[in-house]
Amino acid sequence: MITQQQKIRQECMVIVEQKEIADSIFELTVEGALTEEMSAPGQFVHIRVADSYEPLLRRPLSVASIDFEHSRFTMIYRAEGRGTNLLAEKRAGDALDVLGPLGNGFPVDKAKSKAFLIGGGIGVPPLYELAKALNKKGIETVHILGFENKKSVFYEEQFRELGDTYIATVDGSHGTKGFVTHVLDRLPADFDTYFSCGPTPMLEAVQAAYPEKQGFLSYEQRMACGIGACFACVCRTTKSETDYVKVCSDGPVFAAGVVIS
Amino acid sequence: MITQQQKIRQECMVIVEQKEIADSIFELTVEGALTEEMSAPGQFVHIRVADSYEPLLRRPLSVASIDFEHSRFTMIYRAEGRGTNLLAEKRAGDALDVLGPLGNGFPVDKAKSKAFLIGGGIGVPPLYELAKALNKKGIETVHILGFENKKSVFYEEQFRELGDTYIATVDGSHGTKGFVTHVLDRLPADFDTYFSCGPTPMLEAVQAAYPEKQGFLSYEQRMACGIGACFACVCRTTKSETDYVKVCSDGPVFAAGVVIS
Amino acid sequence: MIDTTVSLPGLELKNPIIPSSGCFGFGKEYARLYDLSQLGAIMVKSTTVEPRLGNPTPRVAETASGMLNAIGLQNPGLQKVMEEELPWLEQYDVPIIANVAGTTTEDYVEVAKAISQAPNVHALEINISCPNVKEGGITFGTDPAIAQQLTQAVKAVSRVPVYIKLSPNVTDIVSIAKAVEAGGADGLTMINTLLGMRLDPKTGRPVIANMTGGLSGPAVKPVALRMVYEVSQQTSLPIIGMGGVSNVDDVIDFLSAGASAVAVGTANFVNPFICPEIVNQLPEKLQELGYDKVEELVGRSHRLCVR
Amino acid sequence: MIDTTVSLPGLELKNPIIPSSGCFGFGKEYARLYDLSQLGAIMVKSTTVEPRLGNPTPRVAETASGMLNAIGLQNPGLQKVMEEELPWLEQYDVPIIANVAGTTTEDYVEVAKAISQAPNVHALEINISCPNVKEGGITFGTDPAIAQQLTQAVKAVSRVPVYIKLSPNVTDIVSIAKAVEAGGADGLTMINTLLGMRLDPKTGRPVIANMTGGLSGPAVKPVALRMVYEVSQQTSLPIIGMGGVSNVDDVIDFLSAGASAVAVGTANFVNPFICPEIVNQLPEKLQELGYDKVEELVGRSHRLCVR
Ligand SMILES: Cc1cc2nc3c(=O)[nH]c(=O)nc-3n(C[C@H](O)[C@H](O)[C@H](O)COP(=O)(O)OP(=O)(O)OC[C@H]3O[C@@H](n4cnc5c(N)ncnc54)[C@H](O)[C@@H]3O)c2cc1C
Ligand SMILES: Cc1cc2nc3c(=O)[nH]c(=O)nc-3n(C[C@H](O)[C@H](O)[C@H](O)COP(=O)(O)OP(=O)(O)OC[C@H]3O[C@@H](n4cnc5c(N)ncnc54)[C@H](O)[C@@H]3O)c2cc1C
Ligand SMILES: Cc1cc2nc3c(=O)[nH]c(=O)nc-3n(C[C@H](O)[C@H](O)[C@H](O)COP(=O)(O)O)c2cc1C
Ligand SMILES: Cc1cc2nc3c(=O)[nH]c(=O)nc-3n(C[C@H](O)[C@H](O)[C@H](O)COP(=O)(O)O)c2cc1C
Ligand code: FES
Ligand code: FES
Repeated sequence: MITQQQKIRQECMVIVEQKEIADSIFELTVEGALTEEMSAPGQFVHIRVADSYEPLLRRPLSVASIDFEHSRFTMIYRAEGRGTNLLAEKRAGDALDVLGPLGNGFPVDKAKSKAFLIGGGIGVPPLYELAKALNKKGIETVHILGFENKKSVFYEEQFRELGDTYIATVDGSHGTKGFVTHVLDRLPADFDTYFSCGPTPMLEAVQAAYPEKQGFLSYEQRMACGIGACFACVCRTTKSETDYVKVCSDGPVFAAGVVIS
Repeated sequence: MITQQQKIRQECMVIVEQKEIADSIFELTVEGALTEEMSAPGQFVHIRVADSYEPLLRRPLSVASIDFEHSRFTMIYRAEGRGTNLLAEKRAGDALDVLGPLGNGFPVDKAKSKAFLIGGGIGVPPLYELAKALNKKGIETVHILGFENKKSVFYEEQFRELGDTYIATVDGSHGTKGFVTHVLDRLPADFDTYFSCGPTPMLEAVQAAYPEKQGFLSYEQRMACGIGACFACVCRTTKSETDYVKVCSDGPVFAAGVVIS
Repeated sequence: MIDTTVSLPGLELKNPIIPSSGCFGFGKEYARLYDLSQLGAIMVKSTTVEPRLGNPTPRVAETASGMLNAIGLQNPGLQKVMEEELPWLEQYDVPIIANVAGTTTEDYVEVAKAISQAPNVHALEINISCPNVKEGGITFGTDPAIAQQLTQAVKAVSRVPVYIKLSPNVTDIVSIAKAVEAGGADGLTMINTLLGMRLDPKTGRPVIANMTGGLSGPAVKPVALRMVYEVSQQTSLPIIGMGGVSNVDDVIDFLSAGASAVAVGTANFVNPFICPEIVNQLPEKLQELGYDKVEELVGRSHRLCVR
Repeated sequence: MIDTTVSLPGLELKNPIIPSSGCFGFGKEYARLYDLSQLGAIMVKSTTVEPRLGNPTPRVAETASGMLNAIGLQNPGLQKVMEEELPWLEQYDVPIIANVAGTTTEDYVEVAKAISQAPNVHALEINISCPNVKEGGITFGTDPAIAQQLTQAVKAVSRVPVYIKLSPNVTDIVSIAKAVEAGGADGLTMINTLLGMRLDPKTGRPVIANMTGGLSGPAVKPVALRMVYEVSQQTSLPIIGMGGVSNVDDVIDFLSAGASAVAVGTANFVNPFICPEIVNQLPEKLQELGYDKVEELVGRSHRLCVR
């Protein structure tokens, strides 16, 4: 794991834009000084969705793209439960209590010339900033993105602008029918590094598909503090019987083969 | 007490207007069919200020004026605690969950020719619709209204249009310095009926000032259900050792001399 | 067709939704809002031998996602309940669960004996757990031996099945449940309120005149659910679960945890139409979850979690 | 000048604000956010003899105005705490309250003896009330005799004053408090979490892998406040109060109810700067209320409510 001691801030940011970009999928852009602390694609922020005790806890959301010039960043999330549905009600101009940046992102430097970016559902967003960063370094990126169905697909065009992009949908309503692994089965493994974010079964399938490759995976766990203090989000590791990592502060990105999920 | 079996409705009403009319005092107008059920000045509604478990309970607010023609009514309230402060954040166009009309209002028919309307602070609002109703019946109304200070005075002009109006402020920054009783002391008791709403000590002082007069007072109690089911809001009465009333459903208006507060 | 009926000792319920005692008076107020015959049953206000005036006000206070109450069992007394309240309720096609309270065993026995004779009373709920009455009540609910004796005494006189209402303010609720089971109870209702307090930070004074009160509402749901889950696995008595139920998902949770039916208290104050709303939503929710009958859902969490 | 200092056995606090055990790790994470020397004291994570890996995940679940946790006392074990965590904290001018957990009396004694030697440990907090560990812990907190014995055993070996952390999951918390007082405790900390549960309504499965968890946050504050109010009147031990403290008014409430200082747990997760924020707001709040010293406020509710 990579430990970057960036400064964590809590800021009352301003919402610049919020829009529904796919079925229940929202793109939310906020502005504020906290943006300046961001150090790598794949970091996340911890959002307080209401100034109320209900819902009580913050919600972790990945950073999907950063606009340092305007001190803005964008998140993409699915309005699913109580908290994210409340978040979806917010409008441009509203204030948003954001804690971050949190965690360590994807190690952009590890890729050599070509990378596979493999994402599933709401695991896709952090891969977008990652794709931009890799492209900037001259690394070719291929994007393999899985969604439920056509209506839930987002950012296809944006990814296409950065490299070859393959879409899989569970019901086959767009792109390949099935999971990202169905796409991967048919692609030559002509990359040096893969990066992946999505549901745990997907991460496992991806790791199993490329046991010999260098890979980095972003994990999810239920969180409370988001900063490493509460031990809510631990995972065991393959290092030893007693070794563990905290997804929030040691992760959420880990090298393939490290985390036992 | 007067028992009117009007229909109680729960309605998602629309906010037509909300504005701050004095220091922390808001005037809120809503529109919807529930208005049609209103039967007397002095009734109240029970407002759910947020679609959240926190704050949990509804807030009782009196009806300050009714516009049957447009199916609208107006409340005036002080943003004080958690719930009323949240209410104050709402804007025109927002929905508002209203339960009502609740309770029995002022018995307009009991006044003969001249009435004193004596209000304190956030007890003033229901007297406005009452004053309109009495005037409509040709009854002269005199308004004696008490406030904290000049900044918290509201509706002075509106009351003046309906009859003689005297203002008292605790700090003397507007009108007579002191309480409404200081004004009453100097006014001839040339009325047949008084109506009063305000803090309990004020209600007691008013009753004590006019022991011989017919009077009707509107009481406040902490409420849960607002409809008479939970026994939160009971007061003993002078009728017997074991007699009691529920402010929400038997009141909030009671004849002078009935309620032990 | 989704089958929402529930069969419990003394109670053939159309559906498992029951307004809880003390939150629904004797039904009159809610009858102005909707037809009470839609309800599974009604748990009426605790009844004592003599009329009770209850505690001084304020009697309620709001807390985070909950409320405190210290009504103090205000009720018109056995005679008036028998002569006025219960007969009035006969116009509705809904079984009544009469809630019995008292400060001595004799009190409970007297009320139970009389009230169980009322034609529309199909079951008794024995409130051994009211935290708001100084002279007693609570001790019955916190000591297994006393709870057992009281159960036996009430069972001996009741014409209808007896449900004991358990207090959550105990170290080991399972031991109380087992004791009342041994005492012959036909079922359990749980939970009553958690003893709590709110102060006014300005003055330091308790907001509730009685100083402490019973905590109810969504805040207590996790505690209630845990207790239903534990007790339902360790006794064979049917449970009417309650504590914070505010929507149809909460009903599903209590059934999953092992309750056979569910009572709704505080939520009536927030939304007075909540009970019929849940009744209407329940069939669709069951269908969504792939169940045909309410009873299939009862205790599904036990089967899922084998430690 | 407002005096926010508090004097307690072993503890001279700059102010009464203390992050609670398990919600603040060993301080490292929050030290990235602010200077820990601002705090009254720090209650560090429960320490056991051996390192513990804790429970499977998910370990936390949100509830209405609260949360459940079943971390399972994950900690690096006594040796690492002594060699790394506590020495690291020495750079801050803040007294440490070391939290001691275990499953047998011997465990508690071993940890207490060693950890009380650490130069910056000014007091021990004995966690006899963790609801999330199967093998024990909780029984120590629910049985007065066992609690008393454990207190004696720990007192016999501790170099610093001993505070016993009480469980709210009991019928009679006063009896436990009195027992640990008789056992020689120097103070009490209360409350630990209420045992609760959350289910997923879709599947019926508990959200927390451990099935049940400890409820904390604003939802439990009324229960905590009531317990502090009761216990503070019936023992002479100083109390560090906690349970849902989220703002400066909550601090006032706990002090009013009889706590001498206040711990903040769950609120750190909602606002990681909450402790220093409250520390800064406290003097003004006291002034507003007309008090010059924190200590004057302690137990003011007792004096106001004479039953
Ligand atoms: C590091 C990280 C990055 C994430 N990035 C994104 C993202 O970019 N876009 C996106 O849509 N989602 C993302 N998620 C998942 C997102 O946090 C959850 O969907 C969200 O918390 C659900 O909240 P809710 O209010 O909708 O659900 P509720 O059911 O109301 O949530 C209840 C509680 O469970 C937690 N929870 C529920 N689902 C999850 C989950 N999948 N992961 C972690 N906690 C959960 C909530 O945070 C909350 O504490 C991320 C999660 C993590 C851990
Ligand atoms: C019949 C009736 C009519 C009322 N009409 C008006 C009105 O027209 N304008 C107005 O400004 N106020 C009115 N009030 C008072 C108003 O209900 C309270 O100011 C309001 O409930 C406070 O809520 P909060 O969220 O600001 O305070 P919080 O402190 O957050 O309230 C906490 C709880 O206490 C209750 N509560 C607090 N203060 C009072 C109070 N004075 N009376 C009853 N319950 C209280 C709240 O309803 C809530 O349940 C009326 C009260 C009653 C009973
Ligand atoms: C205002 C109020 C009054 C209550 N009165 C009684 C009562 O008289 N008898 C009783 O057994 N329970 C009484 N209860 C407890 C409820 O029946 C129920 O057990 C408890 O409130 C938990 O459910 P809830 O969270 O849905 O309210 C009362 C609760 C409230 C809120
Ligand atoms: C995530 C979490 C972990 C906790 N771990 C411990 C612990 O290790 N030892 C302990 O004594 N208490 C532990 N507690 C209990 C808290 O210290 C505190 O007693 C409780 O949470 C009530 O306070 P709060 O409502 O402010 O959180 C923990 C609480 C939480 C929420
Ligand atoms: S969420 Fe608290 S340690 Fe990761
Ligand atoms: S508020 Fe429930 S009876 Fe009046």
